[in-house]
Amino acid sequence: MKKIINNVEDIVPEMISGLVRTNSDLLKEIEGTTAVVRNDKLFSEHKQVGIVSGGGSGHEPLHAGFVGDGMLSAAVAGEVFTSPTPDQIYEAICAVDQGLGVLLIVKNYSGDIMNFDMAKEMAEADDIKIATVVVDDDISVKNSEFTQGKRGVAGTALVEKIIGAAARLGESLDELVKLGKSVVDNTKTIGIALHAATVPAVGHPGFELKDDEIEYGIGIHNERGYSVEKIQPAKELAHELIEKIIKEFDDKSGKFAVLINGMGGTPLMEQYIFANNVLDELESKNIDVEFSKVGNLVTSLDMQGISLTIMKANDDWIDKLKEPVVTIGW
Amino acid sequence: MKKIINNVEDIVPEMISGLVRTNSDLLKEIEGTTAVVRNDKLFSEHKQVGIVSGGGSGHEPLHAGFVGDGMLSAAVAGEVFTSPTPDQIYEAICAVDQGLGVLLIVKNYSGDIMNFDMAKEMAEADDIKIATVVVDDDISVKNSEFTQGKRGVAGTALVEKIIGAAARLGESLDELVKLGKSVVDNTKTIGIALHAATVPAVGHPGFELKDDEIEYGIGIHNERGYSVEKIQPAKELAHELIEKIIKEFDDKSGKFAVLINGMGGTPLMEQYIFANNVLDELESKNIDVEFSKVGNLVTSLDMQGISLTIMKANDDWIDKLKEPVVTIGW
Amino acid sequence: MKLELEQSQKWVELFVQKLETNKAYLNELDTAIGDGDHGTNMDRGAKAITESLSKKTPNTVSDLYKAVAFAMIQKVGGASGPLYGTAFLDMSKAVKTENIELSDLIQVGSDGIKRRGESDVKMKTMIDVWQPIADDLKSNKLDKANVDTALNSTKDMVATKGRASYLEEKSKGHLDPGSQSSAYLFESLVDVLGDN
Amino acid sequence: MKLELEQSQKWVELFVQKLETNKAYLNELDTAIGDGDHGTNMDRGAKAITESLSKKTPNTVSDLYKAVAFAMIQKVGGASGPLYGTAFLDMSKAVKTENIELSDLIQVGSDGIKRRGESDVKMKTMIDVWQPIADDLKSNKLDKANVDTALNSTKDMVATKGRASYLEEKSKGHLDPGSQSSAYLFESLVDVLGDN
Ligand SMILES: Nc1ncnc2c1ncn2[C@@H]1O[C@H](COP(=O)(O)OP(=O)(O)O)[C@@H](O)[C@H]1O
Ligand SMILES: Nc1ncnc2c1ncn2[C@@H]1O[C@H](COP(=O)(O)OP(=O)(O)O)[C@@H](O)[C@H]1O
Ligand SMILES: [Mg+2]
Ligand SMILES: [Mg+2]
Ligand SMILES: [Mg+2]
Ligand SMILES: [Mg+2]
Repeated sequence: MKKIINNVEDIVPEMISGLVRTNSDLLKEIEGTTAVVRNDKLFSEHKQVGIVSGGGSGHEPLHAGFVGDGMLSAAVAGEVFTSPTPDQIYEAICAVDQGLGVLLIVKNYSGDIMNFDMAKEMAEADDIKIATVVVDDDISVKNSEFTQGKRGVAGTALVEKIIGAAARLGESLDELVKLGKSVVDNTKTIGIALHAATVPAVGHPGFELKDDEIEYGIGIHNERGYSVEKIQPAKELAHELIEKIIKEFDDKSGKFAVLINGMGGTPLMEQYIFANNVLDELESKNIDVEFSKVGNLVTSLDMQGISLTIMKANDDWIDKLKEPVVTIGW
Repeated sequence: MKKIINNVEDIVPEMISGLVRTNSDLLKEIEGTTAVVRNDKLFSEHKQVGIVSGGGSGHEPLHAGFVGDGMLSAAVAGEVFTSPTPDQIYEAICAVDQGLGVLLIVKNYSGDIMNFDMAKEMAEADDIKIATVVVDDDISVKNSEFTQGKRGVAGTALVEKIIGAAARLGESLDELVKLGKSVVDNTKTIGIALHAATVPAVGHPGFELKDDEIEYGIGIHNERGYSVEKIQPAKELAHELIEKIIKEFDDKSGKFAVLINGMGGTPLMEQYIFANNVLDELESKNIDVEFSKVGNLVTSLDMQGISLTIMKANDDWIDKLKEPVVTIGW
Repeated sequence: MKLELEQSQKWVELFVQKLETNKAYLNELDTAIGDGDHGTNMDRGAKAITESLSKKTPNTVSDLYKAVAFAMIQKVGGASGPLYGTAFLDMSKAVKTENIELSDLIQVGSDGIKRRGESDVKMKTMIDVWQPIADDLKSNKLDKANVDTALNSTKDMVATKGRASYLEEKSKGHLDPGSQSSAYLFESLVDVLGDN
Repeated sequence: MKLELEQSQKWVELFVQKLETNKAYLNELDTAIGDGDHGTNMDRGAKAITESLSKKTPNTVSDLYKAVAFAMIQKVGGASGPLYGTAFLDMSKAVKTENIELSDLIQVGSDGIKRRGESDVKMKTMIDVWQPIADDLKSNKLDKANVDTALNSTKDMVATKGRASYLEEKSKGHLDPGSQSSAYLFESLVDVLGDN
């Protein structure tokens, strides 16, 4: 393993320190934690429901890169691929509550769910109004009541954008929960990997793929997918992923938003080529794409790969996706 | 080689198409070329000197990702790692000239110099006022009158930002040339690679490094550097690169700007850790860093590595670096 | 049968040692069907326990378990942090208020995990070690063979909770990492009881 | 000695063929001391020449060279595009106005490259093939051995122009890719002249 790091144990605090020091107009660290909170003037001037997200590190710019006016109020960074602890989440909740309550945006992993729940219980003991939106957009995993259910992956960025815009506009905690649930229900993602990520503490890639193989349906923590196949041209990949996703939508009329997300080790060049094929394929299916975005938003360390998110949206959500924000990573 | 592409020959046009289609508010393609030009309303409303840059593809978001209000007016994309042709550059010049002249920002490679020169000659024949700023910030290459001289690398992004801000403020072509030369003279970069890039038409990495080796002084086209050494902790890397760069500045007082640039395959996590060490090291040397930025700005396909740019700046340049812009990649 | 303070301390100490020794192996198990960090997580927890106990030596069994619980909750994160944390927190409360038998104590821990994880036996999680061990203790036949049996039973299960559940059928054939760390916990307990 | 239209067409045709056949080898040479694309660049140029000539058959030698020049300038990019493009553009102009000898024609091309590249002999560039070949033609002794000698002379040079110059001393020991493609050009010329 070759990485630009110091001690493996110091990765997260050092990363957060680098992030905050190079963006001090925008962010500050919450003392004694690896959580960051808005540091811009507007934050204290403009009262709104606080929006807190977080999770394991290694998905940068998610979540800390989305903290700023119009998106998240604070973000909590756990160890690499490991949910943050309840006490850190609790500190972030306290740092952003302005009396109007706090919404937690949580990706659907047992660790995240449990740690955010414990933090929620702590905040409730302080009489802070608090609610949770769970993101589970990864359709490569079956959603059964007997399992953990679907994972939260790249769609999380779109959910955070829409909720963040709505919160800035003054929507109440209850309204935001309703909005969030509805957005999550209409957001579907599927991802592929060309090369697995190397978790620093492990030291080698999470799984091996041959020189001509890709893995369909991977998660953002090196979770293996549903099948390993020979790599195909970008347009075939786009076709295949779109077929899988589009089946999930009963109603294919109306407006859609699309996110082409790089996994961290795949250059923008390939992401744009793939985006071009995705738009071609959706056009041929008469799907009306009103918003599209390309880039490394929800990554998995140095994983090479890409994910495609499609959201059935409405005018209001499209507007909220397009609203300008001041963040590092959107 | 595993890449998300279709035919190797179609990489650049497909990439540009994906870029433009997912950012149509901001950019449009210049017909019959792989050059892009601003497509926002302000572009036609606000008269200024046109700023055109370009070069080989594979460095995204440079240059097309920096087209927008406050930065570039147009960008010309050549084949992967290959200068664009004079006719394409000429089209971009014509598309942005509003009668106040056009400034070309060119990275110092013989191919780029020659092709931009030919385009300049074509534009002069049309009586377009035109001038060139050549960026050569890479200090790993000796600057001798007997050689090609230093290369243009990540510092180009900072040069484009400052010139773009000055052009928006109404500076004349002559003033911009003077400004550009002065900025370039004060901008120094050095880069390291952990893993070479794979040029799609070649199919394998440009050079091989062992599992514990890094290459110091690489260029952004897989050009090898000045030495191969064992990888060290991020803080030693920061120390070593800063020692090399800081020697180039006679006067270490005053204000400085810093860019920590990812080469394409290195995740943000490592970039922020490195940034943290860079700021520590500069602090210990009493260097006053007034602007810092971290991210994949000037990449080399899927190369794993990082570069460090330090600019001796003044208040005016720092302001120009901080001014908001509307681009995909800054 | 009950555990006194000194025995409990020994128990925790042995557990901490095993976690540190087997960090790489737990990561390996978690790499196969999870995200490869269970060893790292538990090792971080182990170090936090040691640090906490060295700062303040607990005077009661309840305080000891509480220190373990807080170390796990505050330093581990992931799934295992709140799960072990909840188990030991509930156990800490139980030994404080009641004069509780060891078998009942482990049952309290097991129930805590079930509550926090919304899980139960046969889902290929640490419950598949905790619950059988609680049962074995009730019938007074805990030994290392029992721990092994419980642990190995997870091998052929299909996971329906935790990360491994994403693999569906493919989760079969691998030990559950959280069950392995729980096996270390109960092997340590057997060692302590054997010392009697 | 002069080249008529038909011979010139044959010359260009052979050059195009050699570029297409040796794309991978030129890339390989450029990978060692450059950025690995010289074969790809020249192959793109070769295809552009073929396309241009198939669209409009030139009626004069000047038109032929102009078509080659425009194909190189418009489709190749990089360093080699403007260099070959300038050489052939200058040669196109020279055959139009003067009744020029072949040796002088190649000298015109060589001078064009020097002007465009601000370069000269001994800098480990294609000039180190063009200039010796122009000299050989002047003394009427061009054959494949001469081309080989010129090409091989670049091997031990230290590059001071083009990308290879970044490698300084380390550029020694490798053939210059642009010199290899120029060698193909002049081997093709020898073939055409041999046909006489
Ligand atoms: N809902 C749950 N109920 C009980 N145990 C669980 C649950 N989810 C996960 N586990 C246990 O946690 C272990 C994984 O822990 P760890 O790797 O530290 O956390 P993470 O899965 O967040 O990376 C699993 O092997 C399993 O035994
Ligand atoms: N200034 C120059 N003068 C003459 N020839 C040059 C010059 N710069 C480069 N070359 C030639 O161009 C060749 C490289 O061409 P190519 O690889 O196509 O372009 P690039 O270097 O832009 O990738 C070199 O091998 C050398 O022969
Ligand atoms: Mg984890
Ligand atoms: Mg090139
Ligand atoms: Mg795990
Ligand atoms: Mg080249």
